[in-house]
Amino acid sequence: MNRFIRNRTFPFISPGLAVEVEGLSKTFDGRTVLDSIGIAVPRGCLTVLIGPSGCGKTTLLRCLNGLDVFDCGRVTIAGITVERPQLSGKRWEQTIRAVRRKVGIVFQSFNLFPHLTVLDNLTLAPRTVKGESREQAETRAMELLKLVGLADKVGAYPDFLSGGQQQRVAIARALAMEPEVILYDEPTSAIDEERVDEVLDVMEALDARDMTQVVVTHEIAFAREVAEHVVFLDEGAVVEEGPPEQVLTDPLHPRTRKFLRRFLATLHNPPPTTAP
Amino acid sequence: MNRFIRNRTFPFISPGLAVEVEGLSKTFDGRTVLDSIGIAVPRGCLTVLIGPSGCGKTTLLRCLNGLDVFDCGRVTIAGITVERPQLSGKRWEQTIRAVRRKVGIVFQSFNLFPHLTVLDNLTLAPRTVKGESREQAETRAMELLKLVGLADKVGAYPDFLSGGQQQRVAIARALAMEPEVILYDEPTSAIDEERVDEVLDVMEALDARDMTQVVVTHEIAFAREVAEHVVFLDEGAVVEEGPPEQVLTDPLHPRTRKFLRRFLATLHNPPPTTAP
Amino acid sequence: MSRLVGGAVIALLVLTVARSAGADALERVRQTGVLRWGSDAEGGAPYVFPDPADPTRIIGYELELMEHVARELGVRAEMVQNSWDGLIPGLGRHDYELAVNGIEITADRAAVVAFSEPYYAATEQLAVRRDETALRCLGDLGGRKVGTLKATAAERILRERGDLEVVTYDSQLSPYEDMALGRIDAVLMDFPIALYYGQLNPKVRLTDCEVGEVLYGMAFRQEDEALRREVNAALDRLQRAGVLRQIYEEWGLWNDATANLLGEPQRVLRHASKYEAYLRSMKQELPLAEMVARYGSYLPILGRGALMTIAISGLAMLLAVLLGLVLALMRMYGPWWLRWCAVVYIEAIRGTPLLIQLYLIFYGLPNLGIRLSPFFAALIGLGCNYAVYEAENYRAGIQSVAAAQAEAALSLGMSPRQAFLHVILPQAFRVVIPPVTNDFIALFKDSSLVSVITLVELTKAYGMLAATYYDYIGIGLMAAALYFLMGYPFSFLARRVEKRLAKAKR
Amino acid sequence: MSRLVGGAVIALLVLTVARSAGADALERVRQTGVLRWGSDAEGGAPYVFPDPADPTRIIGYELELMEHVARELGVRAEMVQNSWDGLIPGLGRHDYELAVNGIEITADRAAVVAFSEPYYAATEQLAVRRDETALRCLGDLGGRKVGTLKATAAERILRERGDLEVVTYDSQLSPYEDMALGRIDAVLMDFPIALYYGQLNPKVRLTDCEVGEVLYGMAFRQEDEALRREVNAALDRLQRAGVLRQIYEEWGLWNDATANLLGEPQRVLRHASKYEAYLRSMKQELPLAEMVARYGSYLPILGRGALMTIAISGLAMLLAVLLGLVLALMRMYGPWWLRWCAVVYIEAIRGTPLLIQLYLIFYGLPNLGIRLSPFFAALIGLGCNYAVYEAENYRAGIQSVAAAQAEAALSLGMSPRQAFLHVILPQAFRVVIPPVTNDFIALFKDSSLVSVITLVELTKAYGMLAATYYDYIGIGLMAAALYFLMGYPFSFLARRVEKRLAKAKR
Ligand SMILES: Nc1ncnc2c1ncn2[C@@H]1O[C@H](COP(=O)(O)OP(=O)(O)OP(=O)(O)O)[C@@H](O)[C@H]1O
Ligand SMILES: Nc1ncnc2c1ncn2[C@@H]1O[C@H](COP(=O)(O)OP(=O)(O)OP(=O)(O)O)[C@@H](O)[C@H]1O
Ligand SMILES: [Mg+2]
Ligand SMILES: [Mg+2]
Repeated sequence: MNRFIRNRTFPFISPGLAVEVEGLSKTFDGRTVLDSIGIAVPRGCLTVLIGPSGCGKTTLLRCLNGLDVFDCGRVTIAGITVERPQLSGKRWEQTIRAVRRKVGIVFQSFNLFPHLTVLDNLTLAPRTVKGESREQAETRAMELLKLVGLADKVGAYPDFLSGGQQQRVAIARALAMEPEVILYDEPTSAIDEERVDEVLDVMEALDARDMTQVVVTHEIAFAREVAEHVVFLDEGAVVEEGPPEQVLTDPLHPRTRKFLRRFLATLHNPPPTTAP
Repeated sequence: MNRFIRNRTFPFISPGLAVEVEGLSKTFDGRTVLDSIGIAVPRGCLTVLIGPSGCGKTTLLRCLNGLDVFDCGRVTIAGITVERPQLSGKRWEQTIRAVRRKVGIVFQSFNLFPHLTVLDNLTLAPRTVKGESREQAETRAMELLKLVGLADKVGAYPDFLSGGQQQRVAIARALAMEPEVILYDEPTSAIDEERVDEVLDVMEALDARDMTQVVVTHEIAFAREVAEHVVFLDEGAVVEEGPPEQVLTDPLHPRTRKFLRRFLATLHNPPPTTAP
Repeated sequence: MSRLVGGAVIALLVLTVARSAGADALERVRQTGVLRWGSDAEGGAPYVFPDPADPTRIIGYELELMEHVARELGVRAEMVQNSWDGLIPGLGRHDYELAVNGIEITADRAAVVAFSEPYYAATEQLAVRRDETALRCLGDLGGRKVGTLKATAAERILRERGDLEVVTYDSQLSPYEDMALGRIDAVLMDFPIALYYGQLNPKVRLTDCEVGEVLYGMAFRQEDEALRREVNAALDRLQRAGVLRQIYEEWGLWNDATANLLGEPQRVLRHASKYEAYLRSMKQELPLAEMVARYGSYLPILGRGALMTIAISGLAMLLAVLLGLVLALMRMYGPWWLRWCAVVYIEAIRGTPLLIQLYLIFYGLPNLGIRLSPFFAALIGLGCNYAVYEAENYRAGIQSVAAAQAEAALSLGMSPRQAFLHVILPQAFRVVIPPVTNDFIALFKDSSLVSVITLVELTKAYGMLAATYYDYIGIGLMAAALYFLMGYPFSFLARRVEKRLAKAKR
Repeated sequence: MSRLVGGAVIALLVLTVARSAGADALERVRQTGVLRWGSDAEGGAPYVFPDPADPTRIIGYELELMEHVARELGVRAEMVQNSWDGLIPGLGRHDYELAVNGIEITADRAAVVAFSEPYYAATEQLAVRRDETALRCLGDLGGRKVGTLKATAAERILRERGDLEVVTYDSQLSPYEDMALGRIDAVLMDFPIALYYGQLNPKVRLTDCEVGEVLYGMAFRQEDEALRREVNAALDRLQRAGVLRQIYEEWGLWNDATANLLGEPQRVLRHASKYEAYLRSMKQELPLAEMVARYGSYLPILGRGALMTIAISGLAMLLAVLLGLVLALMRMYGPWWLRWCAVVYIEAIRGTPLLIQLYLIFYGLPNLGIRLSPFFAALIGLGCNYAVYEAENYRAGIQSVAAAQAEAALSLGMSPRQAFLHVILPQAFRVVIPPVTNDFIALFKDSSLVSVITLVELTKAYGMLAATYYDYIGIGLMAAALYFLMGYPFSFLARRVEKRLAKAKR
């Protein structure tokens, strides 16, 4: 029951890949965290990354927009190719900056700007980076805030928002830059059942507009709903990938099975229910 | 399939209440956030708080251990009664301090001590507050870290941990003080399917030891598994409470129904599955 | 260390004065049509001083004298204020062409500068208490205490006679007051001072005992032969035209010594109109109302001084803030060599005292051909010095902002510059307010040092007024109040801003 | 402002000296068995100075003299070092019972202190260049330049004769060097100085022209009649026993003036052993090796000075850090009145210059019966001053730590104190390192001010040595190096610590 199937503009005939990762490796002081990862995300497709805690999901996202610098491998994202170690120094900086203008990210820990109101959090980047006028930026900001159900918090400071409210502001802030690709790290970690719908609506809308989205999540149910493509990472390596109905409901790889054990269990003997 | 039913020492015959909240109200600069809340949590019982984002869950927890000062009402927790506005100033401080020694909390945003290693994060409080010896504190710390599967991160600094790792450290830190009551704010927000088991195991173990636990979560599936008692908050007021199988599977109150809509849906027409 | 070095530096600088060459002064005066002469209005009456009747006006017999001299040369006279000790070094900076302020012609001064013909001769005048009718002259003072100014001819004269106790003072007023209070028995001072400061005190009697004699001369750079000759000629003409005599008479300064000097009859022709005006405006016991009014009349001068202090402190702080920011950035994000430069600059500046830096900039740089106006010298001296402290403060503040903030900004496509400007800096700002406030207030304090380089800021203005009205306490309090009024709003403002910014914090 | 106030304060303090009462000094000396006398080893040879042969030893004819005097009184002599200008104020502080350092008996000094009978008479000795065989005495110097020390009898004498140019100096050495270089033509100085500083210079010839005469006396507090009488008696006995004569002869100081003063034959009996020893150790042109060795021999003294600087700066910083912390806490968490106190203290201290604060503590407090040892006075002065700046720095650092951290700590049951100690402070620490480093280095610099209150720290030690060997550059560089060696490790350490703490940051 993937709400996206309905309006899926079949990704595999859509013009080429939005994100292509080849042999990407990353070590933190000696410890290998990502081990020659290879991923291909078609344009306009919503891909979900799942995997055990500490397997490298966040690091992978951070590598995609250059917050972490991977050691070697090639990443092509939003039409720009970053190849390491060839690319480095000034040239790397410039390239990565171009990438960041087209790739948005929603952090697991939100990282809102505490000294700015919600509204300014959303308008700062469009105005400084894109040189938009205040009006322009603010109107879009307001739309986005409505979209995530926070129209009433425009003037509030992040410190005074609840967890879920902060997370939604973070999502809106990323969208405000109208990126081609957007990376979410646990976008629903603080968002409740009800609100999740709103987030889903947002993703759906973006998907309809052919935006490429990469979502890291640990909520399989959620994954199952949004994913058009699922990648399962473990210990920094891709273990299995494919369409959700396959990877999530009957995975081939034993490691994946083990990881999904509980979810599959609920799936195959649903809880007792009293009729509605 | 609530794993706790099995070993549930029936809470309602267990000796009295561990947490009792009466007419608790809290306003933030004029806006009422909690509106004469009344809750009773039997000793040794695991209670789950659910409710839409911004409904006051976190604030309620913060009121229970005095991080936020509620305006009026009475809270009896771990045998200590805090009545506002009667209690205030120095006396309030002393009382609340006694409360805090018996009540642990796991923050939605972890709030680990960035200048201390994981191990020191766990041992600081026991050593300073309880005056435990280094050995004593460290042995327990190691046990707890094993429990949450982070034995290998003892020496790491929080900044270098993944989201899930940080969250598990936060849980361990709270447990290190061996509280009578423990409050979790979204304890699984960053923890994946697999690890959730470990967290469940922890809660189970504690429950077995008759520890009183209050869990704020937005993951209904999770709630359903752990809850012995469920409270549904909306707009700062208790809408409905009762045993999970009742509140979560066929709630009486329309607002609850609406909130649980999606969950109930999944529940009543489970996703298509291919046989294992 | 510092102080010794300081001494060395200053000595050196003063020595260089004589050497430092310059275009012919006379030429310059002719071209510019202005004769700039240095003097210190803190020196007091009757030389050059704020008019007691209207302290915003500077008057004095030497002022009139110089105006006539200038007219003789066919140019306009322009007085340049400088601290008395700085008058001769100031010549070396070519801030003015000559220094005129009751400067005694002495051998050791003549070693460094060239003097005009003496334009006035003063005897040393003995003053005693009214009641001491017995005391006529030094001879009657055996074993008594006699006061005078430090390092003057009078002091030397008194010391020669071993038979009396000499007590020396820094200000013209105090000796007369101490005498009135009976602490000392007599005061020996240059005639003009005795007349203008002694006479005023009802308890004081000027005896007609005159001893010794000093000659006042105008000090020129030794190389400025031509100009000196011209001025001497002018003085000569003025004397023959009787102008000198008129001036001295109107100021009540005509005395035998000067008469002999100028070779004129001793008897006085005119009555001392200006001296009497001075006495009137000083003598009168003021009713409270007018007393207040008088204090009011100080405000313009003190105010102007305060403005100078504010202007310098403010601009210097601005410079410090900006330069400090640059230094901090160099030190934090620059390549190794920039970082290295920053560290060296920081260590060097914070290792040497401000006063030395000021002297070097003001008296030292001219030898390298860099002649900064006093204002800029002060500005740069204070600014560059404080920049160092700001730099370190900022570094602290910036480092206190979580790295995640920068990441968030960058990942929105901002350039490092934008991220710094819009995200890091505003958050660091809050952290650095207290230390920066520290420094700004310290700067207000230190800015009083700039009076050594000819600027009249609040402290100097206070000194000038106090010397005119002998009112160190009253005017002192006013000055203190002004300092407070300058500094406090700032710390107040700082507190307010802190509060405002705190609004964003839970 | 500050500077004027400063003048006032110091004047006031010096005046109070005479008044400040005290137990009978003689009694105290008898009880303690110690006769403390004040002197300045920077004054130079032959009075009291570091032995050129072994600069760690202080020697001088006045030192020997005082040892004999003490023996006569049946007690032990103990020299107390103080800056020359501070010698007389120091009496008022009862730091020592008398001051002995070639102090001329003059009327104005006699106004504040009581002098012993003169113990030595010096004539003013004229020195000229060897080649100037024509110059015999002042008479031959018409119009020439003659150098001497500022504010001495010699200067007065020279000024009396209008016929020559007087050039005054601050150090005993420079006039002779300037003469050797031809900048001046003759030098007139007290005989001992001429002998010890003039004689050394091969280009200099001491004429046998002696003019004027000054008497050296020991300065006592005016109330210490008894002690003074005793000392006079002792001097008398020593003179009759021929001890004075012996001392003066050994030091080569025996002269007619003193002979007459003591009423003894003028011819010299002994040969000037000590003077010659002095000449030997000064004259010899050293080969490099020994030159190095000599510089090495300065190290102990400079080293001791440096240790003092370190001790004071270190302890003062400690005080500042702790007191600052208290102030910061008062200001941030205290009830309104505590907060208010803190703010007032902060505003007051950072509003007034350190020097004044030192003078007040050292010379002012005794009038209130609080007599701090120089070391403690310095410590408290510096510490309390810098505490203010630390306080504001800490406030900044503490506020930069997120509130959530405190919450986390409290919710673990920690007391506010514990939370602050174990969670807030360590994180604030990292932020405040740079500004605190700023201050510690500034403090090293400012600590040289404490030499005004009798402490011999590095700067003072440098001054003493430089005055003995006339080597301002070489020794100056050594001192500078030492300052660097003191300051740099600290900023280095600071950088290291910063790095270490940064490890915890992503
Ligand atoms: N310090 C504060 N000042 C003002 N308003 C606050 C403050 N903290 C929370 N609020 C507001 O109070 C309401 C309840 O906040 P709370 O954090 O308790 O919600 P919550 O139930 O935890 O939501 P979530 O599930 O998203 O965490 C929110 O609307 C929030 O904006
Ligand atoms: N800056 C760093 N330095 C060193 N090790 C790091 C750093 N960041 C992450 N790691 C380690 O790299 C591994 C992967 O971290 P990452 O945050 O990518 O995991 P994750 O998949 O996001 O886990 P979670 O789902 O819990 O967020 C973890 O073991 C973590 O401890
Ligand atoms: Mg992660
Ligand atoms: Mg919450």
